[in-house]
Amino acid sequence: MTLTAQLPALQVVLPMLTAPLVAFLRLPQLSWLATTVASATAFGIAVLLTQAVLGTGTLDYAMGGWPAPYGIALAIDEFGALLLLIVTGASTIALLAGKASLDQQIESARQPLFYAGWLLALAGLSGIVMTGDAFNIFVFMEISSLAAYMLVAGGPDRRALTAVFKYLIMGTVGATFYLIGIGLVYMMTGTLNLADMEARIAEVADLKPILVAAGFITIGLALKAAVFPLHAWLPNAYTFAPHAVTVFLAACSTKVSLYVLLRFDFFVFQGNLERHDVQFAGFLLPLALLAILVGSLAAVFERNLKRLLAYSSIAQIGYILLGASCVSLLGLTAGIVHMFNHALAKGALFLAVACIGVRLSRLWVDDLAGLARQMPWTLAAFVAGGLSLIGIPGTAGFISKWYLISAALEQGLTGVLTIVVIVVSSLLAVVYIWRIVEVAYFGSRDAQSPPVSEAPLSLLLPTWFIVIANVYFGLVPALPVDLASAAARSLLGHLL
Amino acid sequence: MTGNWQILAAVLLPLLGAIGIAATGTRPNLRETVTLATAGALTLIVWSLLPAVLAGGRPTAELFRPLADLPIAFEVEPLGMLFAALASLLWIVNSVYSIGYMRGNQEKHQTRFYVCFAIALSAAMGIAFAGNLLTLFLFYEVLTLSTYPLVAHKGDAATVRQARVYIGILLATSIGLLLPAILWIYNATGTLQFTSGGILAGHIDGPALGLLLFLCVFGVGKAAVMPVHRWLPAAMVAPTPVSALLHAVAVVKAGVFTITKLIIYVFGIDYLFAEPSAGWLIYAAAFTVLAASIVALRQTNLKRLLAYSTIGQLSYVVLAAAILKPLAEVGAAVHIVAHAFGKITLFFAAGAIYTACKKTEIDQLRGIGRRMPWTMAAFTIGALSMVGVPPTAGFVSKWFILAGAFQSDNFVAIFTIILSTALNAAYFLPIVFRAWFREENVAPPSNHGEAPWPAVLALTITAFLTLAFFVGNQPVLDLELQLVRPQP
Amino acid sequence: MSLFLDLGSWVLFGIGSLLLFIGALGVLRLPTLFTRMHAASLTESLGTIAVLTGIMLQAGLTLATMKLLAILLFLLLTSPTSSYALANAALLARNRDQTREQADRK
Amino acid sequence: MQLLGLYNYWVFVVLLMIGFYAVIAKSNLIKKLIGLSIFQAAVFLLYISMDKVEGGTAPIIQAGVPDQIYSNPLPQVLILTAIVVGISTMALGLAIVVRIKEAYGTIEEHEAAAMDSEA
Amino acid sequence: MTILLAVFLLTMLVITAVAIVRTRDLFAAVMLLGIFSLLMAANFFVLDAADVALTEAAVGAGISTVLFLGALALTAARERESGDSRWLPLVVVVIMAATVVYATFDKPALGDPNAPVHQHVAPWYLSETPRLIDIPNVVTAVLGSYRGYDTLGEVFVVFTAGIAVLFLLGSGRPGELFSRPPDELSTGGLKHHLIPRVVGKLLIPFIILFGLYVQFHGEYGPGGGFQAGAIIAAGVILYALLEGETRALAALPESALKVMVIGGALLYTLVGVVCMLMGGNFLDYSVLSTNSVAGQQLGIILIEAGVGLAVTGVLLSIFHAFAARATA
Repeated sequence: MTLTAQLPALQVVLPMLTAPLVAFLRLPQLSWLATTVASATAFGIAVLLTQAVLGTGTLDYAMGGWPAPYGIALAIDEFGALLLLIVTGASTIALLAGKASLDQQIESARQPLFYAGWLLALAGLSGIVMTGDAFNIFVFMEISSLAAYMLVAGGPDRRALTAVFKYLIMGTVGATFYLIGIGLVYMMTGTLNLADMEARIAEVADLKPILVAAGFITIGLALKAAVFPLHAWLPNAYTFAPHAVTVFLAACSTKVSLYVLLRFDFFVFQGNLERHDVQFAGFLLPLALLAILVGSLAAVFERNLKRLLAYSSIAQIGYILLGASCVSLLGLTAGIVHMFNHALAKGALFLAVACIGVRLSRLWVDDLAGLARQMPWTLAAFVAGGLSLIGIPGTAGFISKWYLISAALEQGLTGVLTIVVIVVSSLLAVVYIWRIVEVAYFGSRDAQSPPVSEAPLSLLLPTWFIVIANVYFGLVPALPVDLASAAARSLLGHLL
Repeated sequence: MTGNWQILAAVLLPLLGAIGIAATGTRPNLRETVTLATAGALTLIVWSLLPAVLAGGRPTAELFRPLADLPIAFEVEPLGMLFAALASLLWIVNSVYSIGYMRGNQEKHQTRFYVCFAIALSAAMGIAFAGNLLTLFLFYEVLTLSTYPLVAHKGDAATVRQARVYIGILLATSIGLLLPAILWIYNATGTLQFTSGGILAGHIDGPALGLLLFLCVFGVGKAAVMPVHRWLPAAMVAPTPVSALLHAVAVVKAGVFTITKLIIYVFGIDYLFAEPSAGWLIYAAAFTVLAASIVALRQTNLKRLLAYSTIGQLSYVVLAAAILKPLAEVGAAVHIVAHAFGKITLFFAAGAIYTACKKTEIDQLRGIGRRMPWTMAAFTIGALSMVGVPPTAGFVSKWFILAGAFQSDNFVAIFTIILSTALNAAYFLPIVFRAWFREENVAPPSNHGEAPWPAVLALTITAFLTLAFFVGNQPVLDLELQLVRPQP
Repeated sequence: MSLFLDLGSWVLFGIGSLLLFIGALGVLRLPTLFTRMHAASLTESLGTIAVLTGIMLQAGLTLATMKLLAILLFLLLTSPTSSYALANAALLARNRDQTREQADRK
Repeated sequence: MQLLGLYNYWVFVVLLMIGFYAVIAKSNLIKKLIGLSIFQAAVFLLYISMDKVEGGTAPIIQAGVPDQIYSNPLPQVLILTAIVVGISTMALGLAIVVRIKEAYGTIEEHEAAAMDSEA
Repeated sequence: MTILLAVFLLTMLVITAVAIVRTRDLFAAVMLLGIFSLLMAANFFVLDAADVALTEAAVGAGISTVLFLGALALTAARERESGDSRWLPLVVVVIMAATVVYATFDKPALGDPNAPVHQHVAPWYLSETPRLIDIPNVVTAVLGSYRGYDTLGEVFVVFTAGIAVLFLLGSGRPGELFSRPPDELSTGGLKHHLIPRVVGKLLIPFIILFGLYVQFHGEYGPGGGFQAGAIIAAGVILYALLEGETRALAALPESALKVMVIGGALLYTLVGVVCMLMGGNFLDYSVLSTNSVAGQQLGIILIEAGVGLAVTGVLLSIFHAFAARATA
């Protein structure tokens, strides 16, 4: 039993095994330590898996030893490996950095349960990304969602509760739509394994249940991924969740749902529904453009710092969808690379917000007046993250902007509209990032508010690690770009 | 990290210097010596490249490889060499001057000032030596961002508002227009490498070429061609060494240098000349020159007057480049140098006057000649260079531009140059005349003499350079004539 | 022998369904809560016994009969208790309302 | 048998819509959760009505009977899991409703929103 | 004949659903929801889904009603009208209905044997199970072994719900699980109701026994970990209602609940890990003993035990969390 052969199973089993152990521990410090170690090992495994996938292509692992269509098979390809890196990386960094801010926001007696929930969210998300079985995706989606509701409900503010209730209702409705979608597809093909389903869907492709199933799956996952018209839950959920949770969720939770959406729409339906790409692009391109514009505009006029970044997340999800809806190799690569780059940029920004959150109680933009003098390193990290979000060359954001615009250029005339939208929203990003820079660097701290000291080193070091990662992947983006283009090639396997 | 070490050193040395300055922030004297040492070392390294380039060599180097076929790579060619040499030389002079100015006015945040200065210079070096359009765009943005703290140095509400205009226009034009243009070129031609004779031949033609040129020229906001010039007067709120840096040494020169480089190495002179849709550039440049000069006439604040004069002078270079004749291209390059020397002298003078007696308005300058003879002498030489009177550098560059214009019988260019020379004279000479031959109408706050000695020393050096260039411009000419003669 | 068993079960089914019908009719027709409950409890006890014994006769001596016997015992225990609990709760609620009405009236 | 097939799916559609309406239109949080459970129950009906085979019995293989037709076990397994997922979400939702009641004093969504907008 | 029964049950379902949505009294709505689950269970039975019917009855009717009542006790029992417009939801709902009906046009008719569902994966399960796992109840075989990974995920969904409710309604004081310590809880129960207490005390042992029967009879007839967990939990909750939570916590104290919750989840995962250590893939029970069929059966029994433990522990913890929450 070579260890590397068992790695896919270990990736999910490890956090699952530690969660019950951590749940009822007496010492909160110990629970944090155990969770961070588990998350770091999971990241290690993810790195090993990525190397294996880059080496030998898709990794298959039959759960329970049963062959594919009968048992549940795990299938990790480049796309899954990239998502694994994002999920485990985001969790590890959020845990390493978040200790100080979590100690403030969650009472110590509840922390063991909180960290158990964190591990379950990690297990659920990495489970979705690896599995090759449609219903299994639903089960792990429920695990990660329930754990996410719990983490968000941990927020100190009472409005976290109403926010999480709306998140629960919309999340469950989304998951049930997805369930109806799989049910209809299962009714027509008789199988739940994605690869098997894609093979058998050919002869029933033009029947009505398949079309409606595709619609249900797309709407359900769009709800889970907060795509534009269905994003109502995201701003409040990210605003009132504890800061460390926002770092973790913002970096990876919506992207996993987008991963499932792309896998279903391109892997299962693309080859078989003949005008699927027209329908997919025709349906999602306008939504993506609207998401980008509305998200950026809302962010410009927003006063609460975290909700501002949440609206900008909605715009960035629009970018990913924009890339995907170009239905071309370059477009998909752009969308997938932006998943990685956005995780980096938004991770840095929310980590900086966590640093500020440790010192200030209320996070409104005008509360930051003159903060740069007292917290220079934190604000510098925030500006660096902002620059990456805008897409200044030399940062990770620029690489995805570069691929997105060149993908749009390939589209000919509609491409020009896309470029205009991308450019306008980048400028809006400049506006809302610079508004904060001006307030922080040139505002004056009013007298009676107490002097604020720099954020603790335990929070600053991971933040700056992510900022440097942002610049590094801006200058040498070989890893994410190779993974993304290989993933795009496998997703578009049929069209090429 | 491969290739010619001098180039990499030139780009990375100022960054090391910046770190050094930040580290020695608490001890001003040590910090100043680090700045000067870095500036000196940079000039040595850059000028050591000169003999190789003069001999026709094209040293190259590579830093990173972000996109598969698009490295962050450098290639030194005559135009870049000239700009780098100019920038590094004037940085020394500017550092000396800013020591005097900052000490004289007891400005706060001096460490941040010098750090951003060093980063801006590193970006300028990057732009000068850029081997492809991506590298150029990268350092172009770094330059914008590193100069923002310099412009917003004072930190009060008015400065912040003007700085917002500055960063807004520059970022909007670069992301809004230049980035799509770069991607369009990359998408159409498959490469962004600067190759003499241009890379667009056969890929983009007809009206599309005119549109691409429009995107490029107005995308490079730093060249301040008319509609996108608003940021330059807005940047006047910065302390004078910064304005000097913006106008003579780094930012504006980078803009104009980029446009010239695009025209020569991306579009190609003859390809553009043959294309009727690219004809509008000459009219845009001409309009900018005239309009700026006319607006400069009505200015009362000295620094805003210099700002508008710069917009005009810059469009000279664009005009020269737009004539699309080899001689005119040489004239453009030479004008970059001439204007640099002239304008930095004028700004140093303005700064000295402000440091000495806090005067900023033109009509306050009556009879100041007697109080500050050295400063006003330099100011006169600078003014004459702007107008283009023989002993100064300005004359040399205008001579070449006119020669280029006559070569292609471009009457629009000829008429513009002549009319603008007259306008320049109209707004510069009265100031000089009043300064020397009129009595003081405003009682000076204190019986002040000259500005602090480092400031005066710096402006005399640049004044001397303006005159010396008239005589010793042969090496620059040989360097630039390589543009015209095909590669050996 | 089997004819006799079938006949017996048919008779029991007849009685059972008749009782269930009467009970349902009672629940519909009778005015107050307590009278309705009386009719409902009628169906629960006697009707169920008749129907279940009828099925047991059909099934004969097999495992199913034992299960049916267990269900019968369970129902016999729980249905009267639930009726009692319902009636008791209704009684308490009614007293509470009356005392409140008297308090209002005073 | 044909009528029952269509009837089954029509009831599925009607229940789906009743549940979905309750989730959207009702402002009482507990009523929303009840609507959600009806919504999910409808989906269970869809899956289970897939597994019926004419003349088949529950998929429990008695050794004795040779050629017995059995219904399809797979949808049943899926729905077993889905029921427990539904109940877990319900439990979490109710816990949140209790906390909202303690924090806001009401479990009506519009009243809670009003209290938030003032704050 | 069964068509009539099926149509009747389905119509009753719709009527109950409409009644639930329209009624303003939440207590009545919860009771109707209990009836709705029971009707759904009957429906499942008519459609040959015995296991699912048992689960729906035990979990849907039993536990969810208890949870709803627990929540209602802590919040308001009547719904207040929100007053905002009804039209938008109605329109959205009608559009949704149209799309779903559109999907039901050329789907296979109910019960027709050559529908794609019955062609591909299902016949393999039915034919291979006697040879590979040799247990009569194919549903438990699929649940436990073929799709054991799903069920593992399932146990962890229940586990997440458990710790989430404890996190939200828990005590926040170190060492204590529930918000009020055991001695402060209600000791009354239905003290002065003699009849329910006597009958209850008589029935509870049989309920627990039946729960254990369902747990270990899972391979042969309808039953399994989830159903058993729910039934046993229902039994203990009945005891708590009759005798008061303090006695119930005396019978199954917090530490016992913790052990059951952690034990169940860990048992399931560790069985999988042991299979890995013994050379098979994760959750491949055939390596558990020399003969693969015996290994499968051993594996299924163990994981069902794990599921039963976890579900009982979680459901009881959730009930106590609600019960111990001080009524505001």
